[in-house]
Amino acid sequence: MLQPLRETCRRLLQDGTVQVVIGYGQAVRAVEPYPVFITAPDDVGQLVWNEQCRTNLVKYLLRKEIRALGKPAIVVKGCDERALVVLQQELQIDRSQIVVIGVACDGMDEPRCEVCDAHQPRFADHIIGHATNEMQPAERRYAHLGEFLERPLPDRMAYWKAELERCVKCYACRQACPLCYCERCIVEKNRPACLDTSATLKGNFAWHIVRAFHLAGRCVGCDQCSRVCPEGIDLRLLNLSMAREAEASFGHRSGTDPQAELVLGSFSQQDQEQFIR
Amino acid sequence: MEIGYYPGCALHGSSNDYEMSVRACLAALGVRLRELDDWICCGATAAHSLNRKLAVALPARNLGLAERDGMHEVLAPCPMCSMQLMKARCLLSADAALQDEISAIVEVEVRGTTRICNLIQIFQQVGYERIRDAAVQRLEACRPACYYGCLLTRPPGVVQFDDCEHPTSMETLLSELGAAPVEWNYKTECCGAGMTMANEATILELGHRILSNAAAHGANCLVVACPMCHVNLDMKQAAVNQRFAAAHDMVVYYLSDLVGLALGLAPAALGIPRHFVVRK
Amino acid sequence: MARIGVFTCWCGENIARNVDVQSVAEQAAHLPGVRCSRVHKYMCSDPGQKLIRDTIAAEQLDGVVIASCSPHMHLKTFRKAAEHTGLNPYLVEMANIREHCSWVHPERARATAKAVDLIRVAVAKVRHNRALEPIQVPVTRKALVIGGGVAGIQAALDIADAGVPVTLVEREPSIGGKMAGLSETFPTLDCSQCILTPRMVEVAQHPNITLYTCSEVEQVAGYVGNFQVTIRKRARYIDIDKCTGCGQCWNVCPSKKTPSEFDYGLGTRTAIYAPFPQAVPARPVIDRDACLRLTKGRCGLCVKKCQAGAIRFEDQDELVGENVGAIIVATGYQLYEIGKPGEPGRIAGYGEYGYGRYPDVISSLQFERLVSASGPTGGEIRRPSDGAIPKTVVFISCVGSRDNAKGLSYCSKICCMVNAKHTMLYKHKVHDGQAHVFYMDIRAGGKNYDEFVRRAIEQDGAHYHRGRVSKITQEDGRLIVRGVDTLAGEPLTIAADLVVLAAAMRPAAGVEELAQKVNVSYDEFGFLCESHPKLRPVETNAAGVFVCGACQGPKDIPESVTQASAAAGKVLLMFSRDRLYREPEIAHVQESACAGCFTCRRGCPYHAIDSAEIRDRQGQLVRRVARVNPGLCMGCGTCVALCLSKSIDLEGSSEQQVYAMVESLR
Amino acid sequence: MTTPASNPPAGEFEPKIVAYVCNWCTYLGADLAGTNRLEYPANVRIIRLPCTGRIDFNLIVKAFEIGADAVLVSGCHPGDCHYTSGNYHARRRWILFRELLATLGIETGRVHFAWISAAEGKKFQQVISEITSQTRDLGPYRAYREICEICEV
Repeated sequence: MLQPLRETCRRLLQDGTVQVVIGYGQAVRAVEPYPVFITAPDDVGQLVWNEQCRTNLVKYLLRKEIRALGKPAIVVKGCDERALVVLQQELQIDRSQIVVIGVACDGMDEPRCEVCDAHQPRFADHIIGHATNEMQPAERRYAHLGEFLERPLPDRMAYWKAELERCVKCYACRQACPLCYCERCIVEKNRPACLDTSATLKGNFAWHIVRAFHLAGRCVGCDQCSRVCPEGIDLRLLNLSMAREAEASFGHRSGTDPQAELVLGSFSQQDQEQFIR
Repeated sequence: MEIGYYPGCALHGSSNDYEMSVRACLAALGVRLRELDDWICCGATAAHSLNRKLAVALPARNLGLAERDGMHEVLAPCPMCSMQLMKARCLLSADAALQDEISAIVEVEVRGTTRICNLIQIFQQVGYERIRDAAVQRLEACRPACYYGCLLTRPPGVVQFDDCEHPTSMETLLSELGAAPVEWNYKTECCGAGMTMANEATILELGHRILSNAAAHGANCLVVACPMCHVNLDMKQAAVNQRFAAAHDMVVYYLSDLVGLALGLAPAALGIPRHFVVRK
Repeated sequence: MARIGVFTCWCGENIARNVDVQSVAEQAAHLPGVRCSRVHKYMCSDPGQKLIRDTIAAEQLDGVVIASCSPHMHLKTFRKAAEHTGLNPYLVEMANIREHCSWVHPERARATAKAVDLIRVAVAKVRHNRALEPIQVPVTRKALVIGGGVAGIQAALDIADAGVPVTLVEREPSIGGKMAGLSETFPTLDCSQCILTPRMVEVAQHPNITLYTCSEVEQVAGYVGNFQVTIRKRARYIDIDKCTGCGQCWNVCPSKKTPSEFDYGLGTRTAIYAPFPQAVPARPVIDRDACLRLTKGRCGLCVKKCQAGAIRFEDQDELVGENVGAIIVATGYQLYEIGKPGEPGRIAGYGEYGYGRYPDVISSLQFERLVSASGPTGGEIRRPSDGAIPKTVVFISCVGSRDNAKGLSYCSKICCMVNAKHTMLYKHKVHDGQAHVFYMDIRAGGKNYDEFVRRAIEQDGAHYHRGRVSKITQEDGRLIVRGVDTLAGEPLTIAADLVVLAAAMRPAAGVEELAQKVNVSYDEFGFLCESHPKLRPVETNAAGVFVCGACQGPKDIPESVTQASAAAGKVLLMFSRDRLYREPEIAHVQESACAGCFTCRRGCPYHAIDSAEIRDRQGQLVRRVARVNPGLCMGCGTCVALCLSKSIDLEGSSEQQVYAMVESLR
Repeated sequence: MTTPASNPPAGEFEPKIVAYVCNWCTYLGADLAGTNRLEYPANVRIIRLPCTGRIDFNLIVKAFEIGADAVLVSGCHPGDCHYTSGNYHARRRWILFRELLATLGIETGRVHFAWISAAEGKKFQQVISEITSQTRDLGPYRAYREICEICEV
């Protein structure tokens, strides 16, 4: 798998199709792979591919300093790829100006990988290796949330109080999220400071509600936020709850269909709910 | 496909030729009829002229039985039955209080969830194309006047079937089978129905009009989907002739007869020989 | 903002009864930012308003809160009052302590406490109000009228006569619409064409009117005052400038079998034809489906005959662009298609009347052609089947109208008068004939209308039967009409020679598509929605788009004409100034923060958000951001809620204001 | 200095209810309730916005932050929106947001949604009365107060 990957990247750099390749590098097995930005064909040797390549690199496409390097090629897994679809729908990237190298993935031994139905990339320009995508029933995909919701309401509140008590407002969850691309994040907006940015329980609830809902119908479940949280807060739960509702109520799975309309920003007169008097 | 079946009194009595015909014809189309266990009279014309609650309770019990046996849909070939059942269903499904009250009365849980359909609707479910393809014999030379009578399409709000004043579903089916239905004037007029016993003079006159108009428009047979209509137009045809010194010789088929014939069934299997007016 | 004046109103007893106005005023005086707090028995009265004006001046207030009734009642009043003193009207807010407080909370203590809160909220808001100036939009002083029936003609002429250029677009080859096909009109029985034709000619000759026939509106871009309209001119195959309308061509045309649209199929026409003698423009058109040359490549007799050389088989559709400031939609109506199923379940029914099966069952518009001197029978009433003169004619009202079971719940309004007219016209031509009318109710509201109906009954002896017809059958050449006379209380059967069905009025075909192009909403029946049924009857929710005539609802000629003039008036009013002034409480984008996801654009109901390009000094495109079109934004704020970075905000309900209001309730 | 907002008469618990309503339907519905003198509990504080489409999810959170015991969001019935479709966007937002609240263990029984037209003064009265009594039964929203208090020390 690694050789064809390196070869493809070398070719792309050599014939000038792209100026930079965004991929995974790794010095020693002990440390997680980190993003490398290859600009010279001879450096493709730095690229690695193994079951530790969990990080979703898509975020780096949006970085100004990376953009400055010229037309990019990016290495993605079938799951990461979905973020590209959303960015495309939200006009943040020009797909024609990006070469996507999809690598078949058999899982990165993460919980989400067990219910993954995107082992094989679908929208990539070059696909390395082969894996099969088997259908995953919704209840399996949202099982983690399902279990959590079996707890009674007060317990859930207690759980989140305990979890968010620990949040230190480092915003790593935001920095790592491939879909957090605002020029100026809402928490940096003052006059009015519409939400409390203090690193207090109140401020933490405010932030995590906003973060989760800003991803409603958008989050592609790459779990980058949970992965980078220094306090190990299970943000995945919140993302799942939005994803599940979007799928249940609007038949929408973000990042699976480039033609689909955004959940928020569109509507149907047939939208169903039970709670409005 | 399998479907619930409510024969109603007529089909187990005077009009068992209709039941023969329906069973034979549907069997040939692969429709299995599951007869409602322990069914009772639908109330017909009598109940609702006596007591409103009774008029709901009688058909409601049958609906309850159907629900108990998990039938989603029940065929009632007699339009009077299907209409009474549909009416009860409408009233019940719209009124939870009534559901409880009636359930208590008939001692069967009834919510009005089972769908009721008439004979033509079954054919529509099977699909006119499928019937045409299954047919082995074109009904050439058959120029039927399709007679719906008063109940098949009425009251429109309840039965919600076809255009209540100008239905065409029988014509469409029969033309598919090669027949040439005639355009005539009396398809939804009343034949006198229950007056047969009470007031013969009336039904003879009504019958005479219907038969004459069908003939005048070039029909060589009548097609009905109702036991009462059949009685008044077939059994009473001789009396009509006598009363009006007419010479009607109009064979009156059940819709299932003609479909059955097209499917290659023997007239006997469809009970056709039991009719009074028989083509020599 | 810290010099706020609070003005609490007693509203006589209305507020004072349940709210301790004095104590409210005292508490209000201590609210942050409040400079002074005043009370008055009737704040909206002249002395009340004077108190406000004087205090504003004396205390140099830079914000005002009126605690009285609903802003829907008096906000405008008080903002005007403030304006008189030079205080920007948008610095005035109201606290609704009457409808929302004193009138619904009889407990004085609670009501008083709530009143203070409501004022607290209003004060918190007004502290963040900004002085706003009305938005000015340049206006293209040119109007587009869609539909050349009597309504469209009236609207176009009114506007044109005021010296404003008008473009009139008509789908058919001639203007005139349904009215051109009518014989006489109620309640005066004056000949329809005699009154309409001169108006049509006026349109053709008017220097301010550009007329496009055989044309439809393809696309509408832009916004109030500045619409860019694309019009599709369908190929006419005739050079109407060269053509003299001599008629040689249609006299020689061999293809004569096409049913005439103008006669509703009662007569036929040639492939090259003028729809009717008085057509405007008085020029023929070639029916591309009927013409032997265009279909089979043969023939061409018309070309040989035409001295003017006006025939152009090579003619193509062409698109023309027009810039206009206002649009009037006057697309009119069509008849309910009797017996023919339309939308499943709803617009279907009356198969039992045999329309389309029995040639002598016709619609009321067809009857108009039978009576019209220019009609297929030259004005003699002869029935379609055998040309015999019908001695008994039955007219049936409400075919499709007022009947949920068979279609439309509404009343088509004109049919009662049309029937009465028809019975008269019939009687005047067939003296020994007998007219019957089946009706539900006679609705003859209008000047001289009821008198007219009485005349039909009393002088011309029409038999009116209150009841419905159940069925029409045909027996030996006659139509057997079976119905009921509910007044006599008995069934009624009439053997008729001709039956005329007064079918319901429905909006013209294709009106939905057009409505979507101009962003006007329409009801379940397809009639276009006015902005307010009473107070804004010809305006729509799309600024700069107006409606008149039967496209807005069933109407007779006088009403359509009235509405048309009203719409024209509105347009001229709009054009009376060279700029439009619109409410400034609209959205605006903070472009530096906008990430350009354009979710706001997807959500905007008014297509008011454009994409703007941010370029650096070298003119290099840096990125695209959202920009609000002040001419279109109606200020709903949907975009604000959709914007993740809150880079778009709404004047009058800004994030700052809203959060301040909530916070004040802490 | 002024008393804090909605000072409850001492004694029994007086719920604080914040209502975000649209200007064209529910606000006018409330006006109508007034014109018809339809009494309802004085606990509700209406905040007028142009359209339900404008009502940001964060406002619901904000209401709890300032100590509301219940929140009402109300606007035009589907199809009646003064701005043609603002309420449809709002409906979607609420369908999703309600789910998030539930996952976070926030008492959805304190977040109410209603369609109240300008003609439904009666409905406004009923809705407010219901919400108020329901909230009385639920008692003060301590859970969220605790979240907020911690930072106010």
